[in-house]
Amino acid sequence: MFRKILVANRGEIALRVIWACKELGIKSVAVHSDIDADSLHVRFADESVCIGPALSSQSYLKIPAIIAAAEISNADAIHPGYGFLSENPEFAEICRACNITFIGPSPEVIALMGNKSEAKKTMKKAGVPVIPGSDGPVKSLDEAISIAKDITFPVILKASSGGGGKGMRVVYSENEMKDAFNLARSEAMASFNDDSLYLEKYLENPRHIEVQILGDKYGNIIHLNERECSIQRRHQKLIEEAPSPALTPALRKQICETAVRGAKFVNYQNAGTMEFLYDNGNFYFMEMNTRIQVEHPVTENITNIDLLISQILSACGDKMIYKQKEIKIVGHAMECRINAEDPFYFTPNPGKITTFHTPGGPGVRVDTAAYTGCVISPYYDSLIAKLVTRAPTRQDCISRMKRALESFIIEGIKTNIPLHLKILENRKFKMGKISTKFLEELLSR
Amino acid sequence: MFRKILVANRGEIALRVIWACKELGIKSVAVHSDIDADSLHVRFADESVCIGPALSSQSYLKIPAIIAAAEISNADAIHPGYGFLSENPEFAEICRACNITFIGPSPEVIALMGNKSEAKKTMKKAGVPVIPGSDGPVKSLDEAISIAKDITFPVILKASSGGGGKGMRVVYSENEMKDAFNLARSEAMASFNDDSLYLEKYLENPRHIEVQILGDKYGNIIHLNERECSIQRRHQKLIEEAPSPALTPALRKQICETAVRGAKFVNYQNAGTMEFLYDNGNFYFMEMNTRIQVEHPVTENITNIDLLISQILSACGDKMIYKQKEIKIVGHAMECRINAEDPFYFTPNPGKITTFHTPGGPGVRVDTAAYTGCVISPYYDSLIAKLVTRAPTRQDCISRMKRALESFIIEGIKTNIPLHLKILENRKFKMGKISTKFLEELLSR
Amino acid sequence: MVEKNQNDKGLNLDKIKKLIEMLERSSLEEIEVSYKDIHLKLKKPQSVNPVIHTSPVVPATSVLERESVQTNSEIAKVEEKMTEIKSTDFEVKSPMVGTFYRAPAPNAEPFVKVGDIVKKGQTLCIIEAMKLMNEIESEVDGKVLEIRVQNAEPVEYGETIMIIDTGI
Amino acid sequence: MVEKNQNDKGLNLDKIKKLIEMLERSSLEEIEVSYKDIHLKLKKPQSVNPVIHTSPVVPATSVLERESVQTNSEIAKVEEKMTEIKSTDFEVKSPMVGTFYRAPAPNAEPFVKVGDIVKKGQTLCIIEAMKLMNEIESEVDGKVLEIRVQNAEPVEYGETIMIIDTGI
Repeated sequence: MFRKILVANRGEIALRVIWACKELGIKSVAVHSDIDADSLHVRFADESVCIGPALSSQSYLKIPAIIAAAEISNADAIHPGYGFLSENPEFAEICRACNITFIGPSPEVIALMGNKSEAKKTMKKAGVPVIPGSDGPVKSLDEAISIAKDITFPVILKASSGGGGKGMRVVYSENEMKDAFNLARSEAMASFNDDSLYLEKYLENPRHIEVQILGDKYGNIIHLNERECSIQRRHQKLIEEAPSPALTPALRKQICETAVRGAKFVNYQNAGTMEFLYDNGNFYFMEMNTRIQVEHPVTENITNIDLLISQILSACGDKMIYKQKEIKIVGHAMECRINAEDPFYFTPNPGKITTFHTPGGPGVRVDTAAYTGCVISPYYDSLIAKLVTRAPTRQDCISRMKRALESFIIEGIKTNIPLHLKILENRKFKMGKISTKFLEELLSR
Repeated sequence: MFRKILVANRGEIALRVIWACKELGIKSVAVHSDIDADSLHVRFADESVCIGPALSSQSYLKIPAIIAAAEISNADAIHPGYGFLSENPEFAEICRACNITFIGPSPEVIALMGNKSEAKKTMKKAGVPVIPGSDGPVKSLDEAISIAKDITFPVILKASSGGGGKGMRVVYSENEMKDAFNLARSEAMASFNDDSLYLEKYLENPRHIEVQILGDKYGNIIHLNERECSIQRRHQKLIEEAPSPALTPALRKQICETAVRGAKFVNYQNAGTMEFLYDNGNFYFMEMNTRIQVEHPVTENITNIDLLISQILSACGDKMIYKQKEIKIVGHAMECRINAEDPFYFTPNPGKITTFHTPGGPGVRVDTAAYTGCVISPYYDSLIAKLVTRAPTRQDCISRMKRALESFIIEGIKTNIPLHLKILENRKFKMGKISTKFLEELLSR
Repeated sequence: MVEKNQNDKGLNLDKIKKLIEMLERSSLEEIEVSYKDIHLKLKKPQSVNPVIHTSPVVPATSVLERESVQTNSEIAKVEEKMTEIKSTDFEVKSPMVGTFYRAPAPNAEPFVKVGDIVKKGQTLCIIEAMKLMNEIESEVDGKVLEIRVQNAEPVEYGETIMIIDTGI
Repeated sequence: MVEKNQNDKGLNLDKIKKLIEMLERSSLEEIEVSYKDIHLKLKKPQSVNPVIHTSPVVPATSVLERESVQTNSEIAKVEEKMTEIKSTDFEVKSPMVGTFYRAPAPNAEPFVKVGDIVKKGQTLCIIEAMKLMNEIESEVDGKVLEIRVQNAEPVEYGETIMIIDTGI
């Protein structure tokens, strides 16, 4: 077992890792930027190291600072959380070179799955359905037009190294292709320093369904069922739930087993997520996230399996203790991401939280690093809390989420709680008739 | 379904009832004393009525004030919570006369089970094992001595109308009986205005095991398994857990089925708890609580059944939706009662809470009405929060509780968190080797 | 709270240093802070300037901010009114929860009207609770200045139902 | 530096020393700190000589009592030092996390010692991070007044490693 784990992250996920360490009896080391000195992850970790100034590039993203912090504190493992360095193969590689266990898959798998067009190719080989489209990057505008005609419009252009919606363009006809291609290419270049694009069939009303994967170092890979994350805005998820209201048991089995097949093909280790677009009984591999996800509590709630503890044990070399057939879904779970932002204009709203009262009672979980008096800094992501509910049915779960949102008091800054309440009261949402377009449509009304 | 429920209580249980109302879409009315005007139950209820001054006897215990509040707010039901008027048969009777549904069993059952010696007699008739002792009140010192000799010393004297340890005396020999009898009698008179005492065999190392009962209006009664509440001080429970580490599946079945038999005998309706003393494979009925208990979340956690919602639906006349054989225990749950008191001297420590940060993360539930800036008043009970954890095993549940206690920040007042941590780290506790004497022994060391 | 195993980020030396700087720059005389089991008091030499008190170091934010905002405007309202009202005004507060009635029967004359002169012990109104009619008597001599509650409306414990001017 | 867990959270000698420095440098009159069962009060008289009280409040058997007894002599030393310090002191802060080295090699002479005169651009120490030796150069001209970190000890970003008097 590890003696000491350095948590290379901040905010709620850093706390989440610290809880897991405490429950396993492992010491934890928090790293922090100077403005995060009063953060809860610093307070609750056994040790802490200030690694740089507020700017992420000078602190949470600075590999030498984090490795040095691990060295001076004698940490034998690093948990990267999500975001920051969590999917950086170079970081995982350096950890390995420094004899520090990176809690996640191997650098090779991170690199392979981190390149979206390569990942797609690989999954195709593994027999995982992918969206019809270019086989890897499209070399020219002409090639883009020819493939688009082949798979029929609309199509979507995406940056090979992309994420977060940057470098994406939906193209409905041949006429639009030229402008879209050039725009997407320059966005990709500006954002990722890589202008290569790929192209695929654009689904009009897809659902975002993802499968949680868990693997050990001995080739044992299981899935912990799916999550549906269709409620999103510009590819930023807002509400996630499990199980997906769209899937029949047969489809669930099919999509989850397909995900396991894909993960086995790349000899996946540790926790990861296979993201699919689902439309009308068909599902297509989109990408794989080679890390813990923000929405992992949803899966923890329906399976009663602690994913962070599983990650640590797996990285430590423990053999998988779960058998696929023993994984049971209990009830329904849902997560609302509470962001410090204007609920309808989405402008970030950093500032000091003057009152912070979290909801309690049955079936309510809150993952947060915020507290009364803390300052939400403009330097980092606007997620301030994850509110997660569980209940026997989806309907009960929504009622519980509603009352929890209504009794979550955050004063001093604006949050998106009013937006969540609006979504929860929507008739289509209540019926489970959602797609990745849901929020856009709700907001345009 | 009820349109509006008046919550005749304060603190965390009032909030708990309000959560259930919200999830069922029922309006709620909070009642409060003047010093509770800023309480969360007042804030989160749909309506509120100030019913009197701080003193409970002039507010939360004042029946006319509560009935008047229900009348002016047009509430069609009253939930009494625990404590205050929850086990007052007169109050339940007046509710009925005023055509307001009392959410609980009938006044007759409350009266019958509220008298401890009558309850014991009745349960004996129902075939529920009771502790050997007097058949009802003992009339004289001589009778007390004669019965004590018969069932062998040590014996315990208890007030017939008693509770909370008042009017109780353990007697180890005939010589001690006279003083003990007189003292217990005057204590009983002073505390309950009723000096009748009963007597029973005193168990040296008993465990407190209780069974959660749920009944509808049509004679359907099920149990939701047991809770063990052996960690107590002067009959005040401190830590409760489920399932009990003492019971084998066969014993669990036996004790739970016996409890159901007892409840059926008195035609019990709504939620209630049969309390037993358990010693070495034998269990004896102690008393029945005809209301929701403080520790109900422990049962909610292992069964995934919402007891407050069940209470409301049952009072409303809904038929039981659960079948006994479908009730499954999932994992292990534990509750620590966080009190505003000195952790080792147990002196109440009311005052202003300057910082209140509740723990979160997987498997952690907090039921509380406290918040940063609130004032814990000396007028009421010192319970400020219930911290409840769930995990796959008892060991994991303890680890989780420990990290949750360590990350529960309450400043401005003293709490018993250090005592909880001390208990959790005790070797005997970890092994489940506990009895109602555990805490006394731990503290005397 | 429990001594946690983690490093205490409470009142470390850096913070004390900053507090000293703050005190020096301010016109205050003294800073006193309690944090968990730490108590810190910083004091400047006696000065001639008037003593200024700023009590809560930690912002005493109430969960009920919205309500306190309302309260402020309510206070403003009350204050405005108060300027008209003399210190001799007596607030009749409801001694119980119930329904307020101005008259003994639906068609009867009200017990009192605004402008009436009332004597101590005179019935002002009835509050019904649990079918019981409770007559509320005046505790003072004076003139009825205001009746705050409408007939047949509910009243809470402690709610002001009338104002009587005792300064006439 | 990595925060050590447990046990060193009390009011140890170093902390008392630093508190005294702070009081000395400030215009304040008094500092009072309570931590667990230790109560410390530092007070400047109207005159020149500081009067220092260090006394454990509750159990006289406290482990820290012995330390506070020793404190007086330590304080005397500190006082001497403190009188020399001017507002022209420059704090050298670590620009990175790593391990602090005073010399270029284990047996070499340290780059600087207390009392040395340094020039802007002169190497003061090395901070090692990921096997890289980063030379830290002085940003000012001055005299080395204090070296806060022991050789081969870890330092955090922003931690003060030396104090240079630029007022010479």
